[in-house]
Amino acid sequence: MSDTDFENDDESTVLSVSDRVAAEALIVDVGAYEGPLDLLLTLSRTQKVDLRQISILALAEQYLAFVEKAKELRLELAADYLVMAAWLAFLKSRLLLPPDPTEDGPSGEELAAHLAFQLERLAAMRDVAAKLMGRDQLGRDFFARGITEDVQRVRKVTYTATLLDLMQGYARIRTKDDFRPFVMDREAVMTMEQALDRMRGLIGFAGEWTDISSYLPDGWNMDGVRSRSSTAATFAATLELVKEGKIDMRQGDTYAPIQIRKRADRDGDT
Amino acid sequence: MATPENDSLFEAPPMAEQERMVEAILFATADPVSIKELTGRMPHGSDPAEALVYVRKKYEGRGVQLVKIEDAYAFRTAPDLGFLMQKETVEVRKLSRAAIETLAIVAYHQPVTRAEIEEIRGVSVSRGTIDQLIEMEWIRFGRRRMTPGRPTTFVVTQGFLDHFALENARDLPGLKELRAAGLLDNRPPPGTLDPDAEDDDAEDDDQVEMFEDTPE
Amino acid sequence: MATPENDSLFEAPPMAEQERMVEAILFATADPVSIKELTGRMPHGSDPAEALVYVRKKYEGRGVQLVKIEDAYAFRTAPDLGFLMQKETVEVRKLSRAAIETLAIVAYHQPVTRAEIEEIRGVSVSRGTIDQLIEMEWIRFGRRRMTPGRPTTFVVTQGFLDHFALENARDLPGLKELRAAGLLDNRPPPGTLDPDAEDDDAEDDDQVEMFEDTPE
Repeated sequence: MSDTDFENDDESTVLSVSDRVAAEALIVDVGAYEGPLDLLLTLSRTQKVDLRQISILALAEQYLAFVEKAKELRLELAADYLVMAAWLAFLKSRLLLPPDPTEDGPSGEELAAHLAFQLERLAAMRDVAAKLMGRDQLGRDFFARGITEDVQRVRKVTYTATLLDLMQGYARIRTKDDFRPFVMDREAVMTMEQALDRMRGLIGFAGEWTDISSYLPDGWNMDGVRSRSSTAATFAATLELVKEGKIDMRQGDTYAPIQIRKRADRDGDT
Repeated sequence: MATPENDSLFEAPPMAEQERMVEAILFATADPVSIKELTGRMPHGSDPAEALVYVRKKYEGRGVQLVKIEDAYAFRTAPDLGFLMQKETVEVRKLSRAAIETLAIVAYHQPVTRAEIEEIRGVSVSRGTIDQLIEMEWIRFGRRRMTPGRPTTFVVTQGFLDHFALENARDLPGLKELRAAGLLDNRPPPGTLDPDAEDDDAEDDDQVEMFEDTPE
Repeated sequence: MATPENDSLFEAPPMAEQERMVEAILFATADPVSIKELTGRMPHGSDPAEALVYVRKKYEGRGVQLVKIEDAYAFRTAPDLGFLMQKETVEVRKLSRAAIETLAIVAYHQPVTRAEIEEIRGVSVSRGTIDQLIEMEWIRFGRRRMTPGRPTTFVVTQGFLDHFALENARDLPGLKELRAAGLLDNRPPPGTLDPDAEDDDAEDDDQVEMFEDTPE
């Protein structure tokens, strides 16, 4: 029905015929269009008028003719194109029918005005894009310095510390001192080597039989762990010295004190 | 001559000397140098902004000119002598039509979201196009829009302005005319802004806010 | 504007124009340019050698100079402005642990010899650490000790006291205060240890405590 109305419009009929021809010419390279808006803009050029005066109705007709033709030729059209076709068909009916007061939503004129705005805006963007690319360009029309000097980055490092850092640092050192026995391992253990060293120094003065316990170093004979360790080490050291022939040792009875004395080598009694 | 360490002990160098310094610093680099950086590199108390006025005057009409890009300065050869420089011409990667249009839309509508670019072009913007422009350092991410989804926006860079010999984005060709014609307005499709037509008030508010965000 | 193709049909450009051309070419070219090359690039009939004389004169005493390198020419920044080609960035770093400990020992034990510092720290003190602290002007040489070898001592400086907002080094908190502040281990000194606690478990606990205590 709307179609009949449309055909009756003189101006539109004329456009319609020429548009069909144009559409056929355009149809060859659908792929060249960047979507329906691009195609609509191209179609609008055939109206040869300022985009502000463009007949959206005629444009819709052209577009629908284009889609019709594409279908006839069995060309694959992207979904976008079909969506636009449906929307333009709707717009066309709105433009042709008298406004229905019961229907809400924008009027056909408003929708048409917006489409005209979109087309004009896209055309304007293309226009300024071309202007932009036509400007003098760096590296093509004007040039930057060819010999550049690197700016040397001189990094100046300043060091800082807070009072807390300082105190913690000091605390760390003091803590380490307190802790040293643990780090050094066993403060309560005397090795045989330590005992031997000690005995060798002392043995020269031991002419008489002396209790072995008197050879324990100061401070090592009270504490249980220390006295056990030093007794064992000293005993082992005396055995070593006996083996070397440096001392004699004796024990009067089981569990009796062990006594040692310097061996009177050669000149003494056997 | 004053060395950097003890500058602060002395007066700022005479203006003629400051001119020499500005000249040297700008000659040494290909990229624009900001006033701030000039100040940082010149002796204490220098006034590079003033020195630049004299330098610019000195180079007027010469083969090399002082150009301003936003708040930065650089020397560039005079555009009318480009023909001498065929040897230096760098082959700029040929941009697709989509890339050129996208670039123009970002420049004229910035800050602009991807959705707005798509709305203007009527087609979706491929990732590659945006990536290419970012890689060329002609566009970059701007602030996020304070609208649902907080979409990122795109803006053009100083490199873009430098490339197209623009002092700032306000100097874009035809910008005033476009604005006067209302073509830079973010005009929503009819119906979407009518509060009575929308049942979701909250969504509506955001919509309004977004369009108030129209770029300068 | 003259295009290269039809130059030969015209007179050579005026000398002022040739100067501009030389200026632009030397500015934009990445390498020094020989007279031969200039002749090849400039319009027919040009005399770059003469233009170079004027250009050189124009830049005399400026921030940028025309220099001749073998048989080629280039612009170079004036040698006396080389210091501008440095960009100083100041980086603030934390003092190393060795330096802090050494500094702390000097502060708490001053005047103190290097041997004493080493004894307290339990490790040798590198020359660099002492030098660094002297350079920062936080420690300085004190009097020599009247002991064999007359070793130098170190003391802290006024600068040190200023930095740490101390009136004098005696204001530094003592060990007791450090301990009260939780900065020192609360472990009693060796020898006062409870013998029963000295089994493996206790040792393990201490070990753990020590590592947890590691300040940083």
